[in-house]
Amino acid sequence: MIPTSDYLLLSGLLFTLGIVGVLIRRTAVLVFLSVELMLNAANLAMVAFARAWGQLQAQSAVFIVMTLAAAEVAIGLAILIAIFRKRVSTEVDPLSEMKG
Amino acid sequence: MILFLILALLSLVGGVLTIAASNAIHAVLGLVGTLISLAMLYVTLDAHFLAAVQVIVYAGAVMVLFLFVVMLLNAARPVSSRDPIPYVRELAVIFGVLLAGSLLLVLNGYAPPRSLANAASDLAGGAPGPVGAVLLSKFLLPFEAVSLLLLVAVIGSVALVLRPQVQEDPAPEPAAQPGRGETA
Amino acid sequence: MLPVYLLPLLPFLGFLVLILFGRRFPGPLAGALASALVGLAFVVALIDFFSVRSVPMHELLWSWLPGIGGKGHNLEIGFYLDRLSSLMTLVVTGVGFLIHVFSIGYMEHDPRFPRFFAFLNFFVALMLILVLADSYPLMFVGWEGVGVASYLLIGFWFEGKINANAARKAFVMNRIGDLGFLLGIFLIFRQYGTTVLPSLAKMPIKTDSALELICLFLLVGAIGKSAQLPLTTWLADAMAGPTPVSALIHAATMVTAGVYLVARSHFFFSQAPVASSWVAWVGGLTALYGALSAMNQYDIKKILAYSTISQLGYMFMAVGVGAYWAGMYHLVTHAFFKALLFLAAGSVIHALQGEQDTRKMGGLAKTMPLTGAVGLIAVLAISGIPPFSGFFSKEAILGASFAYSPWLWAVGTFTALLTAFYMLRWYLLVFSGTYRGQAHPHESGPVMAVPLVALAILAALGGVIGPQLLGSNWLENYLKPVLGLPSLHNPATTELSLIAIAVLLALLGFLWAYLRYRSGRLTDLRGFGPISAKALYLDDLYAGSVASPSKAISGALERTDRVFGGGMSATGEVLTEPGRWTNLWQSGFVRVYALSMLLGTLLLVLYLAVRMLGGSL
Amino acid sequence: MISVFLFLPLLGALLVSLASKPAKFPLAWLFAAATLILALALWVAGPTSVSLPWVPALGLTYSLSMGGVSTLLAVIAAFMTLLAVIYAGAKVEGGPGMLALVLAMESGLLGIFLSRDLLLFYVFFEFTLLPSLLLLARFGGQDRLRALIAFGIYTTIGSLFMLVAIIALRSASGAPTFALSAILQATAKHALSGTAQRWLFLGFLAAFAVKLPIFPLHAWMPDYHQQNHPSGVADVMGTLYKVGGYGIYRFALPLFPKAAADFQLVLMALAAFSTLYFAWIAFHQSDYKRILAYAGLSHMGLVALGLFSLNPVAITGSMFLLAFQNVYTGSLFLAVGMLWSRVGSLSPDQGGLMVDAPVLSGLTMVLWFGAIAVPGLVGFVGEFSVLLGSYQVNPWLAFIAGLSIIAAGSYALFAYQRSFWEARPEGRPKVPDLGVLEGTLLGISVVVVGLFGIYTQPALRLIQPGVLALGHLIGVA
Repeated sequence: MIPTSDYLLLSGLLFTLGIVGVLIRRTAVLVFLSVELMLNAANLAMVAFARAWGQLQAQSAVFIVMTLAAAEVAIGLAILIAIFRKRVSTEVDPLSEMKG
Repeated sequence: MILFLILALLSLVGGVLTIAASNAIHAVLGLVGTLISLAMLYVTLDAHFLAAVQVIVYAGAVMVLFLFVVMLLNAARPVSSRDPIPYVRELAVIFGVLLAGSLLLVLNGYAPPRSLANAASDLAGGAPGPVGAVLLSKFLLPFEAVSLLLLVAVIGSVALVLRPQVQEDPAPEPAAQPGRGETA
Repeated sequence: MLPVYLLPLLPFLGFLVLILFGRRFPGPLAGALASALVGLAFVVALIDFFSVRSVPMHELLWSWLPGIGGKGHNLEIGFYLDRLSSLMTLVVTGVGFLIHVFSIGYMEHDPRFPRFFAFLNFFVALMLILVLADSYPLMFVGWEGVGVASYLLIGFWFEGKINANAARKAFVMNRIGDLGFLLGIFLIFRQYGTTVLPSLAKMPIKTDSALELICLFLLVGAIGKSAQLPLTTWLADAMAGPTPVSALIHAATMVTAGVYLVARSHFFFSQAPVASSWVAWVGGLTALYGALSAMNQYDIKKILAYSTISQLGYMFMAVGVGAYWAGMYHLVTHAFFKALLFLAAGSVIHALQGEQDTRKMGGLAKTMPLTGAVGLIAVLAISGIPPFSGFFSKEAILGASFAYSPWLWAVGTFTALLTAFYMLRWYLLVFSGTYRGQAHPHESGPVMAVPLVALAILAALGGVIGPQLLGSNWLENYLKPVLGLPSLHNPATTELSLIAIAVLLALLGFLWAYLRYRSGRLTDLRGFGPISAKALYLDDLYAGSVASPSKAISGALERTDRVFGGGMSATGEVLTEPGRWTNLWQSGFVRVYALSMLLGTLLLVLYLAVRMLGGSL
Repeated sequence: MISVFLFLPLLGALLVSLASKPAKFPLAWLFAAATLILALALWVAGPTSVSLPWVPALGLTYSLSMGGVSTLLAVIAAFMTLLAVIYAGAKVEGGPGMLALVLAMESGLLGIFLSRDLLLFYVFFEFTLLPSLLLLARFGGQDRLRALIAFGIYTTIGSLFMLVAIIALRSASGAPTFALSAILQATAKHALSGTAQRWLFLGFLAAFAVKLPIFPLHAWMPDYHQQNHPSGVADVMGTLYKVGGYGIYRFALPLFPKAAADFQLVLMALAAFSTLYFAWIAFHQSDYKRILAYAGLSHMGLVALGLFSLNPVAITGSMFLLAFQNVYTGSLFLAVGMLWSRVGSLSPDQGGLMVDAPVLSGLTMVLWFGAIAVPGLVGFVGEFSVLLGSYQVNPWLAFIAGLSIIAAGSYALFAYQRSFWEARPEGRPKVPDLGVLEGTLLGISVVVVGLFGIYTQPALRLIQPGVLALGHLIGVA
């Protein structure tokens, strides 16, 4: 039996990779990719806890998170396309009109 | 145990590939690799139904969508050289390493509240039946909400992407207005 | 027995009617109404005067000031008529009535005729409140009220900047005195728990330093109101007001309020020897100062103003030495002849269309015989020539001051000499010699002549009420139950010699003045002249030492306040500086936000790790 | 009934802001009059109070009570607002715009005077700040922004200290709710320790010192009044908003009697100094609004002196002065506004207006005499009692404060003389005298100034019971 802490370690690492990816990448799509990675890291941790607590709620929660992720990706990419049509480039930095 | 290590290694390599690959396609493929290794990990965690869903929904549909968009926006082009904000990349790496280190410290001390032995029996192998039962009993409201969300997502993406055709005005303006400019 | 509150009420009604509906009173009607009301008040005063012989009347109206009415409950507004205040009411209303009638003629072609009489009535009403008040705070209402009335009346012709300044100066200087009076009231309340006069009079007065302080405070108040040293310069400038005003306020009634206050608080002053000596000496010195500055004045009214200051000094001497009845006696006679002098000057000014400089007068006795004659009677009265009223009252004062301290008597008698000199000089400059001015003087009309004659009779026979010679004089016994007997009497022989010396000096003064100004020659007094003309430079001293520095300080305070205000807002700016730093952070780049998110999570987890580490170490 | 009275002006403000331009004035006028009538009815009806739990979790109660000093201040606030509304609506161009804000502010003020719950008081204390800031912002002079910031900062920072003190007070005293009565009972059972009382007292004092205003925290006020709309309407409300004195009387003194006693001498010295200091500066001002501002400051110094002296007569006097100071200072602001509408400038150097406009100059003169405490008018009763009471406590400080009446006499008459007396310079146009409306406005306030100067019974009957109760609390008979 693999101890839950190992799974958590893996999820933590993946999460860190994801977040660093978000910061390093400068094109919107790839930023999205890293966000997906972070999301999956979180799912892994959830499932590991499901096993640790022996209850199925975590797993159904993960299921819902996945559907959520799918919806999010759909919308995200649609926005990207709309922006692309206006700006040609998909870079993240110029998009700063919403400054406080 | 070995299986866990191989899968963990595979997912980490996929992750690094996602964030570091210069070519966008490699990045997406890296992520697909990670996803599949995660699916296998779900199996070791007695979450068979989830593993299946992961593979079908996530690795399959979402990643394909990504590939499609990457192709469409030819995001593979290298980005303009200069990074407008100083030190972001370096800072990000440093913070990443620090975060990883502290997570290691914090998480390896985690002792599960119950022994893992009888976990498999309670989870009933994560089969679709029991998961579905829990989903539709305790998680009924989120379930409905998510379905609504999906509906909204679909309509939203269609509306966003749809190219606006110019329709003529339903009620013609009275001619009396002199010098009205062409409408927006 | 008519209710006492009628006295102040009648003139006050006149004031209200005339100030609100003044325009509806054409021609002299307004003056007639005002004089009628004051006359009515005089009648009421007369009736009450005869009925109050035995028991004083004390009417309470309604509660007014919180907490100081004795034993914790509120002070009631009340009027207290006893022998002393009824005497004063007679003087105020009587002389007031005559002056009202006179000013009908004097002010007849003034555009704001009704307003003048409104203010005059207002003054009489407040003076009566002052006199009839049963408690010090109510007296203070009258006290400042007459200050306001004098402000309004001095500045009646407000177009002139001098008049306006004079009015303001009078008011501010009065206020200085009023502050002293206020502090006196506070100390009285602190020592005796009440400020109601009748109950204070019955209380046992403990003679201690607080009592001395009370009397000194009251003295400061009296000095402010009666223009004694050092607050005396405002009275000379107050001549900027119309002459009837000077006659009524600055001769007969308001300025005597100080004397009345001291007489009224005789139960304090009689127990406070140090303060009384202060009063006596302030009176003496002011008398001297007044006489000296009157000697070389050329403005017809200024001479009379300084002479008023001097005569007031006499009254203060009297009440200072303890002879309160003598003080009141001189107050009454002075009211008669000084009002007469001012009204005579008024009719002269009226005849010469506003000319006030004696250098452009002279020889008016021929063209204005009545005013001339009346003026002569007044001069004889004020100089203390027997059988006129001035002689008797001045004798009473000099006699009492002699018993008190010969030095004081010496100052008083020397001043009597000067008085005789400058009064005869006044008469000669105005009435004898040849006419030096351009206007063509004519005798004033009956409306002005009648009051002149009436006052002349009073000035001449006024002395009858308290002559020293005929044994027990009526006034002293009349006031005895209220004011008590003066402690000191000198034997008859010294009394007679004092009288002889005084009369001799008065005649000497006349001779000196006659020799210098017989033919109407205008010769300045060598050497001493300019000093006297400038009233011993007291005015400039004040201007230099009080007025301009206070303006400068006020300017300096203004600047410090602005700097202080600026300082406060500077601290405001300092606070906003770090604010500007933080908004660099909100630069709008998405990735910067992400970075800060990462930083946040990192700190959290780091904290957990450190705690974990700490725990396990 | 009280809540209706309290929120009536707010309702009015709402409707007026929505109403069409011509309809604004009659509506506002109606509401202001209704509020005044209600105020008078409540005065006649005698003290009433209401107390309902509002947010039980927080211990916040909706408790109001109308009695004693609050009634007096509420009636005067309603009265002055009615005058301001009528003047603004009828005579001031751009006036209708102010009406909504004026009514909102009136509601806030009534809230301050009636609330008996500390947090509720704080809510109203802050709420009233908004309309006055808006009035200043929309109708102010050129550099009103600086005045606005200063006013805003001073008030908010001050009241933040008070908020902290309120919360600390409740926890320290262990009272179940924030209601004043509850806290008083709690502190009655076991009094707070000396140091706690001192700190909490200072907390409250911070807010009230700003609103008093007293020496160190007064810098905002002269600019506030100078930059406000020259018609004086906003200043009338500004004078009403000087609620520091009331706050000390109602909250600070009863809650922290020992601390008040400890700080008595220091605060009295500060108050006496500021009385004289401001009166002296007022002499030097060259703008009527600033003269009135500094005069107001000097009066407030006297109110503070009366309050801090803890002497029953002085406290009665200071409450009397605080209440009626609103009447004559407020009316003077209106009178200055009328002068400005005729002459176009606020500087006193006009010269000879008495000739053309005798009614205006006459009424202004009576108001000025009321302001410099000429006896027989309302100003004197307050000042006399304050000086008398504080003299019993400390003669020297009373003397210093007394000097201010001399300074008051000189600056008031100096300003009055330069504008209404002296000769009218030739070039100046003829100045029209007061209209019927303006005349009645000033006339009514002159009547009040005169009447209550002599017949003080109604006002004293309101103030003295409260002061008696306060006296027992402070242990001074």
